[in-house]
Amino acid sequence: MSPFFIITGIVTLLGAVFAMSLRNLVHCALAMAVAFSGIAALYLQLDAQFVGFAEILVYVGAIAILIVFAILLTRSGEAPEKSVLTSGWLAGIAVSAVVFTMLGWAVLNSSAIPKETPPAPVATVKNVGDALMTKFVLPLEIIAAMIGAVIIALKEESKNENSGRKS
Amino acid sequence: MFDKLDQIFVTALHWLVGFLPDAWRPLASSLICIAFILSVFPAVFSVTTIFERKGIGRIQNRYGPNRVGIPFTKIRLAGFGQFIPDGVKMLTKEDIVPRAADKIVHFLAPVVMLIPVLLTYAVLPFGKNMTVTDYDAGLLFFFAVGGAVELSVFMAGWSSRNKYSLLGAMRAIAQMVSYEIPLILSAVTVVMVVGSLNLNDIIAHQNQYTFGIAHWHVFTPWGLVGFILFFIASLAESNRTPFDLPEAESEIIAGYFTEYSGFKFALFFLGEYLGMFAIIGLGITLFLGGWTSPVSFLTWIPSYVWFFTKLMAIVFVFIWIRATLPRLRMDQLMNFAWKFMLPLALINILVAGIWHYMAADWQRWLVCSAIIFGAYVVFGRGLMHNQKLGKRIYRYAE
Amino acid sequence: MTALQGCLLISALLFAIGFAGAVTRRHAILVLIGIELMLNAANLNLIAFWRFGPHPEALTGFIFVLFSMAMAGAEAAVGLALIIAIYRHKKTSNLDEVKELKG
Amino acid sequence: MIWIVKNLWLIPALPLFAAGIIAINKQPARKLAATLAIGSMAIGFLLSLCAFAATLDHHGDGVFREVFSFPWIQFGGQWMNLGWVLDPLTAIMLVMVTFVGMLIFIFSVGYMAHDQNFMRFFCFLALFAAGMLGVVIANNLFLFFVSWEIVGLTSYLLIGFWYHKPSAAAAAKKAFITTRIGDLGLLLGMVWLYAETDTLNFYDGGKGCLESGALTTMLTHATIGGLAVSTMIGLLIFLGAVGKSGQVPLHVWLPDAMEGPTPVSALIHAATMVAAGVFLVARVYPLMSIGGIIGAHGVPVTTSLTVITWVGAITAIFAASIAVAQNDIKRILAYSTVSQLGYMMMGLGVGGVAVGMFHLITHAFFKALLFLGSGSVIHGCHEEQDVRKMGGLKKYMPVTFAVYAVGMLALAGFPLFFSGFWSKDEILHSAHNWPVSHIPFLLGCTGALFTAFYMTRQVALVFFGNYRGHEEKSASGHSAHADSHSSESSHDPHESPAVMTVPLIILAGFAVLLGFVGTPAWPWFDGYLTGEEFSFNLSKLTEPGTLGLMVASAAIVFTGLGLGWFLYGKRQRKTVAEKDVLEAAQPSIYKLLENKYYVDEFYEATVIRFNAFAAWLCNFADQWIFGGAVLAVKYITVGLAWLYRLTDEYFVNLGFDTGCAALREGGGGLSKLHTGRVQTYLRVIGVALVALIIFLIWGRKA
Repeated sequence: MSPFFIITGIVTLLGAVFAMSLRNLVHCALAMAVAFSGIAALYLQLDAQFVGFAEILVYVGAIAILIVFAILLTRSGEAPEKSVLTSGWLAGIAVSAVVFTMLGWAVLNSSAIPKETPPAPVATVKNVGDALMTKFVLPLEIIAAMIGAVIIALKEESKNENSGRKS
Repeated sequence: MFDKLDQIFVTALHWLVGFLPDAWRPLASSLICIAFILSVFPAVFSVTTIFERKGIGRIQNRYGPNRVGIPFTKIRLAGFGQFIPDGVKMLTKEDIVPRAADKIVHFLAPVVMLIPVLLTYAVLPFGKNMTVTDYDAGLLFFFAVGGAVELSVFMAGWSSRNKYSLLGAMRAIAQMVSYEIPLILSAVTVVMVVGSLNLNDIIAHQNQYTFGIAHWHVFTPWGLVGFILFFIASLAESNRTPFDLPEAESEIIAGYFTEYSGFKFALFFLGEYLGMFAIIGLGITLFLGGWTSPVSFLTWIPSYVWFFTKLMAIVFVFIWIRATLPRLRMDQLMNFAWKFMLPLALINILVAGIWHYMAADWQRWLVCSAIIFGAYVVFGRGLMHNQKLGKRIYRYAE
Repeated sequence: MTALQGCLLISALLFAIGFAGAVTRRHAILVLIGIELMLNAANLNLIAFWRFGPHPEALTGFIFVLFSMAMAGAEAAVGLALIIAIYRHKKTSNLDEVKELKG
Repeated sequence: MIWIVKNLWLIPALPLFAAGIIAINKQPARKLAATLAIGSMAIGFLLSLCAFAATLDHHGDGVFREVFSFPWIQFGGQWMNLGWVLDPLTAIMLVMVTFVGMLIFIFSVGYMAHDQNFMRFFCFLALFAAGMLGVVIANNLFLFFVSWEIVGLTSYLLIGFWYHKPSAAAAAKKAFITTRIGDLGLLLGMVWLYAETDTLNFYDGGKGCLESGALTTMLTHATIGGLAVSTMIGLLIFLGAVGKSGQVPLHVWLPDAMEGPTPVSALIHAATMVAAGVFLVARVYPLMSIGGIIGAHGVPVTTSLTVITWVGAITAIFAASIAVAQNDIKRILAYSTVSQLGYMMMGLGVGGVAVGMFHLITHAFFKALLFLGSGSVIHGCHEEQDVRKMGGLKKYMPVTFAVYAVGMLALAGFPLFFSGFWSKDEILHSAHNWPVSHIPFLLGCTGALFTAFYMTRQVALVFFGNYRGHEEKSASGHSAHADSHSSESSHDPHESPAVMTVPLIILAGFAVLLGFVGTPAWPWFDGYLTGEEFSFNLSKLTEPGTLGLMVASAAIVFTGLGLGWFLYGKRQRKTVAEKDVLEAAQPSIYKLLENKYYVDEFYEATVIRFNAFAAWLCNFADQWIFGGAVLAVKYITVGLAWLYRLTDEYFVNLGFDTGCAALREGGGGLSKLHTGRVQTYLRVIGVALVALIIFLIWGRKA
């Protein structure tokens, strides 16, 4: 449990809490970006270099921007009206609390957790590439097909938007 | 002798670090490298601002700044002292924050701008084994961190609660996002041929000489196209002239940093230029052989010298382009990216693939160049046919 | 409290926070952010177990996270498109009001 | 193959053809029917004479035998060949049947003159003649059986001719059924024979069933009781003969058959039909005698022949004793016929074919003569049949008396001049030499004594003394056609017309002449039938064996005649109701004899009762057991159907409906869950996650 690890942990958790609790949506988005970069730092500490950089590229680079765009497009940049929570918010928090206690209890005293930390695995880009291309080639192609499908769907989406505006 | 010269900085570093106990060595060495970067590149920044203003002046048939000299003396250093008063001006100007602005985000924007840009320098190889951190997935790190810049642009644009700045920010983000893809794809061609994301491997791949000429990627058909795409994309990434719509003075004043003044503006300005230098540095390492010399008999010149000369050469080209090319409209800009750059980049990947698998002889050259020429003509015609470009007609205000 | 347990705890907490946000907040985009957080918590878990698990060289967890990120990207894009479409149609993105399938 | 053998089938065909035409004819053409019937018989007689002549001039060794057969039907792979044979046995029977038949036809023209159903009578007679002739010429047991059945049918029709009389109908049925029982034995024998030898032809060029090849195979096959198959088949066939010729167990129908008109009784129950049984045994004699050990006089002795002899002897003595105590003129003659048939069977059993056949031929003539004589007596006495109401007819019917006396003496066996003596003597002679036992010989002698006695009793009662018919004229008169007959003014008996008396005279002549054919001195008949050489040799008569026997039988006959004359001739019976002499002497024995040893009653008690019981049992079973089963099935199905409806109604439908209703409510409840608010879904997922975690951990712990 190196100090650096704790710091990044705290940073991500704070980012997450703020992302969920701030009133202004843009602030939430930025807090989320902070949380994601914190998680990327955690990845780097867990010697998953490629995933860390990918995390930054995908989440902080693309999804944050996407969400911010969405916020602007739905004109909810300004401070919202009086209450920010839905009607049944208390039950929601209760359930999440229960979920956390369950997971925490499971993590803390489950016997299956190995005590010693194994040596840092070598996850160079080459053997990630090899793994991708040999063992995991099928999922790779499926994901590519999936993203293609999304793009095709979005294209129709935009067409609807145009039609939406016209009508 | 020349090797020692070449490794002078590295030896200096090791020498300095030697004083410290082992536990602290890595920290110390990284701090020293950071210091080195923070000192060298702002210096280069200030010099380029002057080059730029003098260059544009010269191109526009006028002198650039030549008044600033050593105070209380007549020597006017031909304008090269101009960056000092500019800097002082920036620092002393009053920092105005609009009332309606979102204080925190407004303040954070320049910071968030600078952090990723500086982080990108961690990966660039300035000279032989002179890279701050040699990541295995260096290129990915570079693009990952580079991608974060758009977030700051947005923060700036949005936080200043100014329609123009918001509009400018949106345009900037759109442009950066749409040009990021050709940028990455052209880089991907290099990765495909070299087979590794590590920048030093890429340079090592280019560090061979036949008949005296280096194996730079730019001398291969796909390499040339890749470099050109990369060059254009980097222009767009750093919001430089043909694509400098966001902060076009004549359009929407200063784009996303209209509401910034004083030191924040200076930071934005510095961030922009540092971003430009980083992108050019990457371009050099990918296509122009990084710190390797173009010809075999000049290898005695130190590696960092090569790196910085190439850097300044391309900066000069940027300045040149800024002075000559007109600004593109937003839809032309977007069309150019999606309809021309992206397809050509994909074709380039295909060519790189063919290049990689064909035997190294003249047929390979013929096939690849034929494909690329064909693609260029097709896409070019695709772009041209709806522009009814007639003969240029000059219209003067009556 | 080993490092692995630390990571798992962090991811559990992240998950809980994401879930709480997704469930309590009124605004649709925020629900989406909550979901993204939950996804990231899961990825963190995966990488933790990959790092401390028995066969790290198999890279399964590692690559699984890559695919999950790709999926997350696609999912976010579709989710936001939906939210925007709903907003255009119903002029509100408040989940409480978006209840009927009608219209 | 002489022409006569090929055209032998014409002899039975002509009467059959005549019967056909008479039957088809609608209007009653009496003259046409009579001429047709008699004509066909006459031509048949001529053809028979030609056949007889053909067999006579045969000068090869052994017996003349010509066979003609034609393929008739095919079943399976084999062809059944029917056909006829001409050999001395057939020739003699052909001549006898056609000649006697012709005479009886002529007689019946007069006798049936007053009957309306004249046509029908002659049609049946012609049909009977065809059947009888078919039996005689048949070379195939199957053809033999077919004609045998036709004969049985016609005897039923003729006995029941006056079917409006219930007693006649019952007698006809009785005759038909008892002969049928016998025929069953014949049928089984035939089938078994066919199974054994694969052919039913008697003589078929070596392959026939009566020829040596088939006979030896049958002899070798042993049946259950260790008896050879040939004996068993022989006995079964003999059962048929017993039925038809009225031997002891199945003789009950013959006396009752007297219900039919007298020419019928004469033709069928005296001469021909009853003789058919004997002829059958003679025909299959080789089958009977195979494997037997040759006795002293070259006569084989086998089990079947011994059985025949014993049955014959018993029937002879049995029937003779009953005849003594009968009062109906025709019934006395009927029992006499049964007794004489017994003699024939015994003759066949002990003496072989020639002895049996010689007695058959002679008996046919004088028995026909006696029956026709009684017919003219009845005709004369206005249908009166009871001897106690007759008497002193000598004066009224002198011709009938003379002829009848000749017949009576022939039957009784008056020595030297009458045929009966010679044929009976032959039988007694053979019986005497029979190695097995002497009892049949003794039975034969007592039978002869009784025969002589009851014949003299009858003649005395009928022809001598005074006419007792006037006293009860008014009482009796039960015969149907009496009214048409009353036109005769004087009620005295009258002589029959010439058409009836001429055949009687002819028959009387033959009754006398025929005897000389088979005397020991000149055994032509024996030689003719067996094919052995013989010569005229008077010294044979005086041989010690035969002479002694002849003297003994003559003595027996004289005692019988004297006894009969002593009891009935000298002291004439005065009144009808007077008790009979014997009855006075021995009432119990007389009663027993008069009631025919109560055989009918015995049958009545056993067979009929058993039949009735069996019928009742079947009826009961059918009604209760099978009927019950059907009823049970009915109720079961009805119950099941009801059960199905019940289950379908309450379990299947009801269950299904309640199931659907529950499903609908459940669906409703679940649908409330879908509020449309995304967050609630998320909450539910959260709860599910918790549950899953608990389950996994708790599961892991367990």
